[in-house]
Formats: sequence, structure tokens, C-alpha cells
Amino acid sequence: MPTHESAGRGAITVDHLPPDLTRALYRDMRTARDLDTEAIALQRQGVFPAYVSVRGQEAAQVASASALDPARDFVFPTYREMASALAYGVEMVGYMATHRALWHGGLYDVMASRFGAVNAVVGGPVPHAVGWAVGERLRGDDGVALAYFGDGASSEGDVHEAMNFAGVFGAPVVFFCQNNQWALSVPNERQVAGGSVRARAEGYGMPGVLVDGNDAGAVYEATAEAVARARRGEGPSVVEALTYRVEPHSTSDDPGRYRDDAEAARWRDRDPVRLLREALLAAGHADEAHLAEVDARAAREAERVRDGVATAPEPDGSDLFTHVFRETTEELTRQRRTWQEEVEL
Amino acid sequence: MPTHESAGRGAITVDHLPPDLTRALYRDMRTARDLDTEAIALQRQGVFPAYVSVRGQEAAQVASASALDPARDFVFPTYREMASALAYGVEMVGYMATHRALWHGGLYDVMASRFGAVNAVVGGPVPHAVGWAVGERLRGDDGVALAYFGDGASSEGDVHEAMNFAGVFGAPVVFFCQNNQWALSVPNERQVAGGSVRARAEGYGMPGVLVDGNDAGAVYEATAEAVARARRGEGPSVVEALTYRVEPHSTSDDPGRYRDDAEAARWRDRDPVRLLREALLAAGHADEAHLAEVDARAAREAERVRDGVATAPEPDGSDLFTHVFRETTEELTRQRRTWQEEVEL
Amino acid sequence: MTELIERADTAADTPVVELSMQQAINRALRDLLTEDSDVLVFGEDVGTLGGVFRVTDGLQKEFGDKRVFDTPLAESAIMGMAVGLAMNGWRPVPELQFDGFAYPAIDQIVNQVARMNYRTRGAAPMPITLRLPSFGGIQAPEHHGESLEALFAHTPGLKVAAPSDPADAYSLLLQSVRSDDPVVYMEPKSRYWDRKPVQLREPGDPIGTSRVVRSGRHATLIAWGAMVHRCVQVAELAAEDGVDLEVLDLRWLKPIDAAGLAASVSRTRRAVVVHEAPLTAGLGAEVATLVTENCFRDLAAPVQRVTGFDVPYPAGPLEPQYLPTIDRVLLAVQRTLEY
Amino acid sequence: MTELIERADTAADTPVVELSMQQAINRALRDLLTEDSDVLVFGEDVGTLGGVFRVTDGLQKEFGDKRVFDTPLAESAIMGMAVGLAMNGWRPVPELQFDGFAYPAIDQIVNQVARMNYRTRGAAPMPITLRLPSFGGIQAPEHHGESLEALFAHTPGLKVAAPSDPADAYSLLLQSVRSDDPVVYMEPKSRYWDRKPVQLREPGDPIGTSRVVRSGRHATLIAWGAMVHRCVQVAELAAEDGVDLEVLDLRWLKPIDAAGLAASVSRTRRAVVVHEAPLTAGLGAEVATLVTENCFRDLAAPVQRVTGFDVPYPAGPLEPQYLPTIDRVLLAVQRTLEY
Ligand SMILES: Cc1ncc(C[n+]2csc(CCOP(=O)(O)OP(=O)(O)O)c2C)c(N)n1
Ligand SMILES: Cc1ncc(C[n+]2csc(CCOP(=O)(O)OP(=O)(O)O)c2C)c(N)n1
Ligand SMILES: [Mg+2]
Ligand SMILES: [Mg+2]
Repeated sequence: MPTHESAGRGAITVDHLPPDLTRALYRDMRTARDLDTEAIALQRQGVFPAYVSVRGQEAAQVASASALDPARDFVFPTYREMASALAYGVEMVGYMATHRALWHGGLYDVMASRFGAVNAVVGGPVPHAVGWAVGERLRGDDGVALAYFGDGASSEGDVHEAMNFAGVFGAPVVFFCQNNQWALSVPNERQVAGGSVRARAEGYGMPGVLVDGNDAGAVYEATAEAVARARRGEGPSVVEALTYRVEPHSTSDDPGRYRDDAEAARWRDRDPVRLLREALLAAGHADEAHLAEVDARAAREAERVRDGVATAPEPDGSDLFTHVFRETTEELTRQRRTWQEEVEL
Repeated sequence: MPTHESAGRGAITVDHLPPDLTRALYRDMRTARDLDTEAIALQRQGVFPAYVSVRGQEAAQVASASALDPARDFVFPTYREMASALAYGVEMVGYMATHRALWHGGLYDVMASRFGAVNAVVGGPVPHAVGWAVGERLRGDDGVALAYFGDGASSEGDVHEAMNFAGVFGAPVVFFCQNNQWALSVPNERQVAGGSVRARAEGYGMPGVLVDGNDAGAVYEATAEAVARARRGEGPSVVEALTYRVEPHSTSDDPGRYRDDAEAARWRDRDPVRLLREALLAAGHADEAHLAEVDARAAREAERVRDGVATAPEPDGSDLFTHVFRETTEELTRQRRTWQEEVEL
Repeated sequence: MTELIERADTAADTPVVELSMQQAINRALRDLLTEDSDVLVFGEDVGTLGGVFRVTDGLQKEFGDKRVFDTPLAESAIMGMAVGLAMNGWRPVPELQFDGFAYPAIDQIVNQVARMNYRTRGAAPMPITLRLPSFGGIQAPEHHGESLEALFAHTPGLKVAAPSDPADAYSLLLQSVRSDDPVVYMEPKSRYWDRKPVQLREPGDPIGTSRVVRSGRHATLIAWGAMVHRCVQVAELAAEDGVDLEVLDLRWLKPIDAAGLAASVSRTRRAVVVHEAPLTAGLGAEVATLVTENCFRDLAAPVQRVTGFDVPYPAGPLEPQYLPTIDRVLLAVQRTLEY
Repeated sequence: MTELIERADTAADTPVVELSMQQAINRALRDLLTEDSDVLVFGEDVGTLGGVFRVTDGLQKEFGDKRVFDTPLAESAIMGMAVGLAMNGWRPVPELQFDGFAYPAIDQIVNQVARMNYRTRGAAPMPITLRLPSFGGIQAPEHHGESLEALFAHTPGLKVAAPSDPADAYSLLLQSVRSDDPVVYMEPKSRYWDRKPVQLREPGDPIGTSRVVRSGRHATLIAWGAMVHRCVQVAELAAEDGVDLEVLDLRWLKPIDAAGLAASVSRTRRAVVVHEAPLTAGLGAEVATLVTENCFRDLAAPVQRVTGFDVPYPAGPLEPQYLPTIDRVLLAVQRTLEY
């Protein structure tokens, strides 16, 4: 088990952080929370076939994404980075389209957003971040790649290969592990030999840090430090944010089969959104009136995205054929014709 | 780079080790050396299409294999463990058959030898060792699996996955890395982020030790300790033996294209066979007469194996079909008939 | 569902019970774990959770966490571990959670599992059955609807099974696990909830035999997995128009029942092969070629292929447009009849 | 060899130079690295060493270690890195050292490289050319003689090239790297030392066109890679007996030139497809099926397949017994002629 669990630690503080940064973090976390709630509802209504909640991980996601520069960096997400996408500025109706199963990768513009397509292969996108980062250095530019992955993903060979490549090439990449303590039904103890993903970093000669994933300020600082280091040309690092998956793995999951809800309940109590709210007030970075206004705006934004995705048109069947190749083939054109004649009608 | 290089360290000592053990190590290393010389000659004569030399790695191989119990342990080799095979008691004509390309895996009995088939997939057999070791524990037996792999192999995802599995399952396995500082043309600096494979161990919560791979006694002790630990049920460990590939990667390779021979020459000077010979004499574990006798017997044994493999019959073409399945299929029987009618004639 | 399994349970001595495919596989695993103490079931989430499709539900409770256990999340190591377990005398039944996540394990499957018996000249057999929830039809996320049978069938040293109903699911799994050769056992996940009577503890037909699900005179529809059901639907519709279709369930995708195919098509003289995988270099090409090789003079028309398109498996709303539809199969039947 | 390359070098302005296939590929890589500063060449031992077959010889010296570089030994990361580089605007030309070591990278190839353009609806194209020394014939160690074309051809989103001589090796590589789609470029390693005149800087035929290497009337031999040469040998021998064989080099294994195949076979009415890969579910099945679909009424006999057997690729002395022999192809020709 990671050494310093956050669960018992009580309040967080953001006294030392710029007020506008912390307010922005709160705004995005609050919006993500509301959008998550809407998404769960959409799934229950049958609009989404399934949904993977980010609840409880808003600090880990929003604060890490906020430590990046969306104008020059690039994010490589998994399937559970809705709050990161939101904080990074991704067009959220397009993002949520993946959950309505309109298009696997989502319908936002990956290159314009500098936020990779939703990727369902656990561990698979991590080497992409390294390749992107190597490419950035080759060109002499100073962008940084950030790869999100889970505690379960840390078991995959691709994550190791990526870390080793990053070390050898000195690539400007941040390996950001959201350790939410569960990989579907398997807890850290039976997943992560040695107990922590951060501890792997030293073996590759890179710094690794374990941070309270429910403390938005702490996540921001740890990530910003890793990003700055990479930007200065000092190479890769690992940031492990210890948090908890308070919801089921996905709406198809039944965690009652494998874990005691008391643990989840403890972590639900340590809600990162509420913690940040309280810290903002305590620091005097915001007052209730401001926060009420933010909350209201967050709810409206979540509703806007909800309505947008719920009413988005289904892709046309011809899209099956459109993006297979840049330069299509005669055979595929023939198959498209078959589809038109035999399916579309 | 690994922290304590052996190259400059001069003599080794075996004063503290049982005399008969050190004599046996010498005998096997000497025999492996002679057999290696014969094999290179066979390749030059066109009997072997190619050969991968173990020269300079005899201490790492013989001493590690000698720390195991061939009656209850199991070895998972790569393609470069001739000296290990010899020390472990594998039938060497059958072993060398792989280099004459008579049968990819070799012609020795893998299960009777408890020494896996020659395996050309870098990193591929390492998870097998973990599976075997988990199986051993499930049955309540006390055998230990030892997986050999190279510095290059340490970059493969399979090695990481295997170490993580071993840690999670507490499997009795020794990950024995022969770091000969080169993976074909790529040196450690551009292969192993962080500089050492041993350093990876901590990240999996297991002990790791770096040992002078040209010091037979040191390799023996480090491996024996890891084996004893595993046998006691205390789980996996990493042993990294720092040595050097003094020969080309294989007889098809031309190291002049990528490295300075001066470095190789320094390591050739630190010949593990000569070092052990001198240490035996210094410790009074053997005298010149005894060693001359051992040398003579080693040469004869190497010749016997050489003659055996050079004159071994080529496999019959029907062997193509014999071992594909335990229970063959009609289709394969039909193809075998085609082969008989159209090829064998 | 647990309840339903228990219902089957109480019928333990009855030779025939009605089960869903998912229950039939669960039952086969229980029978195998019971009959052979070397059988081990493992993979991602198969233990405590009982599998994402509950196929291994209750097995860990019944047989303990030494026989049925969760692994870390690494497909290559799961298959690599199976190799080592087999070399230590066990009979591993690993699961890879979804078809698309077999790819990270392909090296171990092709280069190790499929070859170890050959490489060791029979010293180290690989009695491994890889259970792989496969194929599409449930509008799942990306990589959860793939059809890898062509790759497996092309790999020397592997056998490949793909049952289409609970009865075959049960008996093919018994045969696969009892076999000393490695078998990839592909479970058509869209049929998990399909219920049928299952004959327990029966050996079933030999490995490599196909099954005529419905006999007919005018053309043979050849399929496996969920497409068998689709072909039966087509046959029923065609029958209304007086077209009498035979439906042949291949079941074993390696070895393929060439004789069974030839027997059917030499009678009907027309064949349509239907699969979910993309067209090009799909197993349909092998089936069509085998049929053509064996029935060349009898064939009245080239074997028709109705398959997925040569595009990556799509998301939700596009899935029904990608998978062979009833209409597409009917049109192919019409083409072959009118050829 | 360096010397020979230099000879070709001095002929830089001459449009035709004689080169071995290995030199032709080297030359194509040089021309590509020169013409497009986004091209990157990387992989295991391709830099300092110049590749185990010296195909990348001299490139690092000429273009520097930012354009041509060694990677650590990890195939999946090599292809994963290629994806990231492509997303950052580069045009990656990775090498995987041998066919059999593409398996550890299959997940990245199938689930990422082949789909990223689709997944992103065209936002993130993958102009990646994977160079893969392929096929057997050099009595190499295990996993150094595999034929993976059926797997690649079955994967939506990939294009697949397999040249058979230096001229095509040169032009197909130009086309592959210039293409914005991912291409698996399979180099028949047993033909690396085969010399032929090569037309430099010519665009060549469009992607997906086959080439009639030798025209004939009695039957069409269809092959790719090293088997093209074998088929030419067969055709020469058959000619002595008055049998006039056409030899068609497929060259592009995806997309397959169905029209070219049909044009040839509808004339000759007989076809034999020859490949090194095992029979079952090999690309020969696709070729045979395409030919049969398009030439059903013209075909005088079923398309014959002469392929490797359904066994793991064997070691040295057994290699010639595994690979299609001249005799086996001749017997197949005889079978089709006498059908
Ligand atoms: C390669 C691969 N294997 C298996 C799966 C199935 N799967 C989806 S999510 C998941 C658990 C992932 O756990 P973790 O990496 O901790 O991420 P989390 O879901 O907790 O965010 C599994 C096994 C997959 N998507 N990809
Ligand atoms: C998976 C895989 N990739 C590539 C190769 C080709 N290859 C054979 S040996 C070798 C270098 C291995 O280096 P190392 O692991 O250090 O072992 P050494 O040869 O030094 O004993 C390479 C790249 C291979 N055999 N397997
Ligand atoms: Mg997790
Ligand atoms: Mg090495």
C-alpha cells in the first residue's frame, strides 16, 4: 500500500496558491462533478449504454490538467479522464459523445484540443506520450506530454517500456498515475507489487512523487513541478496521485461483489470538491456568494453538455468507411457501395 | 551504468568457499570455454549456420546454475546459456543441436533436464518462470525457478509484467540478469534507464543485488542466497551479474561497427576462467597437476560433444508434423501425406 | 442469475438442464475443476468478482483462491504464466477479459503457447484453454467486439473453438480443457443469455466436427458463434418464400470440418459463409476456398461471403450497420440462387 | 557493400542503377530522409550498426542521430513511440528487427496504429511505415522466418506491401512512406542480395497494383516476396515442357489488386497461389476466393494453393521441406491443367 494515505488527513489548504488558480480549479471540479452526475442519469435513462464515473477523482484530474499549457502541451488520456478533458478545455459535448457510443474516440478534435482520443486499451496510450515527447525534443520545442494511467495499468508491459524509453531518451513526459486503489475488482495489494507506482520511478532513474490525490492544490503543485522539470529539458517523472474510485468501475459493475462499501464511504466523505471549497473559504480566496455563483454556472454548463450530447445526431453509416484510410482503396469503395445498396436503404 | 564495475578489480578469491564446489565450478567453466571454442570452429567450418558465444560469461552462467538443485528447480534460459546448461547437467550434444539448427529448441529432454527449451524471444520466457514458480507453490513444493535474461531483455514489457506478477504472488523465482553491457549493438547507457536492472527490484518490493559477473564465487553466493530465500517461501529476487560480451553478438555480427575493441580487450583480460583458476591455486583448493588433469578432461569432453553434434543425424522431414499437436488433426495428416508424396520422394 | 445457477445445481444428477450459455460455461468449469485437480482458472477479475460476465461466478468460493484466482492486469503475463504452469503439470484455463485485449498477449500465444510442444518435441505439452469472450453485438466500448478467429486459425499449434449455443458451449469447453493441445475457446458474448437444454457430462462430438443446425436443400449457410443464430433467422424467413436453407455451425474453426462442409455443399451446390470479422483475409476466405476445392464441380455459384466490412469495429449506433444483417444474408442467398 | 552503395551514389543523377534489394531499400530511405525532413528512421540496431542486414547502413552518419536512431529493445514501445511521433507531425519509419518479433508489437499495430485515424475521425493520421524483414529461406533461428501478411491484411486501416525485387523494393518504399496511411512493408530477407537495375526517383505504379512478371497462357502463378522468384523458376522449367505460365507478383497484399488477378486468370482460366505462410487461413485463401468470385465461370479448375504446411516454421535442414518447392508448384500446375 502507498505509504501516506490521504483518507484520514482531514482538511486541505490552498493558502499558498494564487486565488484565481484555486478558484478555477474549483470551477472545473464542480462542473465535472455536475457533469458526472448528469452522465450517470443519462445512463440510467438509457441514453448512454454505459458510463465510467470520475467521482472522487476530480482533484487528481482537474489539478493535473491545469498544470499544463493547452497551447503547447499534449495529454494522452485513458477512458476515465472526463474532468481532465474539461479542465484542459476540450469541447465537452464532443468528449461525452464517447459515452453515448457515438464514436469510440469521442467527437472532439484531438489535434486542436491537444488531448488524445479516448483510449480503451489499458496502458496502450502511455508509449504514445513518450513518442510525442521525443518528437517535441527532436524539433527543439518545449511542449510536455502527460500520460494518464491507472494503478491497474501500471501492471502492463507497455507502461514499463514507455518509462524506460522516456528515461533513455530523456523525454519531456509526465507519467501521471491516478491510483484510485482499484482496477475493476482488484485492489492495489493484489495489483502493484511493492505497493506503489511512484516507487518504480527510481528504477528508471527518474523522480517519482506520491501525492494526496484528493488535495487539488497538492496535485497541482506536484504536477507543475514535473511539467516544469520536463520543460527545462530535465526529463521524465512519475506523479502518483492517491485517490479512490468511490463509484463502481462502470455503470455495469457491481462493487458489492468485491469490496466493503464502508471503505468507499470513508473516501466519499473525503470529497475533493468539498475539501477545495472549504479550503477556498478558509484561505479567503472566495466567499459563499462567489461559490454559489460558480455552483450555479457549473450546473448550467453541465446541463448544456448533457443536452448537447443527448441530442447530438447519430453518425451516418457512411462514416464507417470515411476515416479508415486517408487515401481510400477500391475494395473499400466497393464495400461502401455494398453498404449503401444492402444496409442503408 | 551499474555502480561497481568489475573490470578494474583484479583478482578474485574463493578462500571462503568449499573446495569441491570451487573445483566443480572450474571444471564446468573450463569445459564450457572449450566447447565454446569448438562451436566457433564448427561455425567457421560451416557445420553451424551461426553461433552465439558465451565467452567471458562462464562465471555468471556456471556459478548461477550451480546454485540450483537440478532435482527440484527449473531453469528458463534464453539462447545464450550454453555454460548454464552444461553446469546444470543438460545433455550437451542435444543442447548444441540448436546451434546446428537441427531443432530450434535443442534436442535435449526439457522436462527431464528441468531446463527449458532454447528460447529466441528476448524476454519471452521470463513470465514462464513465474508461472512455473506459482505452480510450485500451489502444489506446496519447494522448487525454485530461475529465469535468465539479458540487459537488453530488461527493456521488454514481459520482464516487467513477470516481476510484478512474481511480487504479487510471492513466487519463488530468481530473475537472473546477465548484464553483458551490450544488447547486440546497443550499450547499457542507451538501453537501461537508470543504469541498472537490479535497481528495478525495489520498485517491486523485492531484493536486488548487483554482483561481479566474472567472479564465480560471488555469483554463486548471490544466487544461492536468492534461491534459499525463494525456497524458504520469502519470494522473488533479482540478481544482476555485471559481465561483458567479449565476442560479437553472434558469428554473424561485426562489433567493429559499433564499439571500440579496447574495451572488449580489457574485459577479455579479466577472463573469469583464468581468475577462478588463479583463485583456486591461491586458496590451495587445487594444484597445477589437478587443474592440468581437469583441463585435459574438459578438452576431451568438448571434443566429444563437438563430434556428437557434428555427426548427429538430421531430423526426418516427417518431424515437421509429429509434434505440432498431441492429438493430430485430419487436415495435418493430409498435409503430411502431401509432404510424403511431393517433397520426401 | 446466481439463483438460476443454483437451480441447475440441484439438477446435478439430471443429465439435461436448461441453462444460459453463460451458466453452461460456468457449469463446465465447475465440472472440470471437480474432475481434475490440476485445472486452474485465472485472469483479470475472474476470482472475487466472478468475471465481468459472471461466467466464473461462485467458482472461487467453491474451489478456493488457489484454483480460481485474480491476476494483475497484464495479458502477456497471464498467458506466459499459463505456459509455466503447464510446464509444472497444471492444466491452465486462463481468461482474457475481451477479444481486443488478446492482442497484448499475442506474442505469448503465438510464439510460446502454440509452439512449446513442438519446440520441445512433445516433452512440454501445453494443455491450456484460453477462454476469450469474443465477437460483437452488444454495443460495447472499443476493443470489446473483435473477432480474432482468422489469426488463431492461422497459427500452427492452436485449436480454435467457437460454440453458438449453451449445449455446445458446455461440451466444447469440456473437450477443450481435457485436450492436451492448446485451445482458444471463443465465447460469443452476445449469446451469453441465450437459454437452451444442456446435456451434462456427455463427451459430445469429436473435436473438429461441425453441426448441421437445420437441414435444407437449396443452399448452405455456414457460420459460427452468434452468426449461427442469425443464419437460422434467415433460414426461417427464407422458408416462408419456399427457399430451403441448410445451416451449418462450424463450431471448430481449427481444425475445420472440411468433410462436413463438403458433404453439405455438394448436396446443396450453393454456399454462403457469414462472419462478423472484416472481409479481407477473414476465415470466410478459408471456408470458401475449402468448399471450392472440395466441391468445385458441384458448385453452381461461387461461395458468397457476408461479413463485417474492412473497417475498425464501430461504436453503438453503427454496430448494426457493420454486422451482417438478415437482409445482407438474404441478398447473398438470392445472388447464389440466381447466379 | 558500402562500396557498392557508393557506386550507386555517384550515379545519383543517372535514373537507372544496379542495386541489390538491400541497397535499393537503403537508397529509398536516403532519398526519403533527404526529401522530407519529417522522416525518422528508428528501431533496434538500425543506427550505429546500420541494421542486422545493413539496410540502414550509413544513414545515421549521413543524417545524424536525431533522424536515424537506435531504440531500446522493446517492440511494443517502438510502435507506440511511432504513434506519438506521428501525432507530433513526424513521418516515422520504424523497423522491427524480424517478422517473429512483430508479435510483441501487435497490440500497438492493430489497436493503435491501424485505428488512430479512424478513432480521431481523420484528425490524427498515422503516416507510419513499419519496415519488417520477413519470410524465410535463410535457415535462421526460430522466429526469424515468419510470414505475417494474413494478419496484417486482415487488419482494417493497414496497407501491406511485399516487394519481390530491388526495383519494386525501391518504389514501393517511396510510396509507402509518402502515403499518409500506415503501411507494413515486408522485406523478403532471402532476396536482400538479389541485384537488379533500379529506376530512381520514379513514382512507380499506384498503390495496390500487381505486376505481371512474365506473361503466359496456360495458368497464372500468383505470389509475393521471395516466392515470386520461385514461380519464375517454375515457369522457366514448365516452358521447357511447353507449358506457358503467367507469373503475377501481387506486391500489395492490402489492397489486393482484384482486377489484375481477374484479368490474368480470366485469360489463363487456371491459377496457383504460392506463399510461405502456413496453409490454413493464409492469404492464399483470400486470393483464391477473390479469383473464384471474379472468374467463377472462366475457371477450369479450383485455384490451387501451394504453401507452407500448418506447422511452426522449422529449423535449418527442414526449411526446404517446409517451403513450397519447385516440384510442389509444378505438381499443382499439373493438377490444375489436368483437372
Ligand atoms: C489491455 C486491457 N486489458 C483489460 C481491459 C479491461 N479493463 C478495462 S478497465 C480495467 C481496470 C483498469 O484499472 P485501472 O488501470 O486502475 O484504471 P481505473 O479503471 O481504476 O481508472 C480493465 C481490466 C482493458 N480495457 N484493456
Ligand atoms: C523479442 C525480440 N526482439 C528482438 C530480437 C533480436 N535480438 C536477438 S538478441 C538481441 C539482443 C539481446 O540483448 P540482451 O538481452 O542483452 O542479451 P545478450 O544477447 O547480450 O545475451 C536482439 C535485439 C529477439 N530475439 N527477440
Ligand atoms: Mg484504478
Ligand atoms: Mg546483453
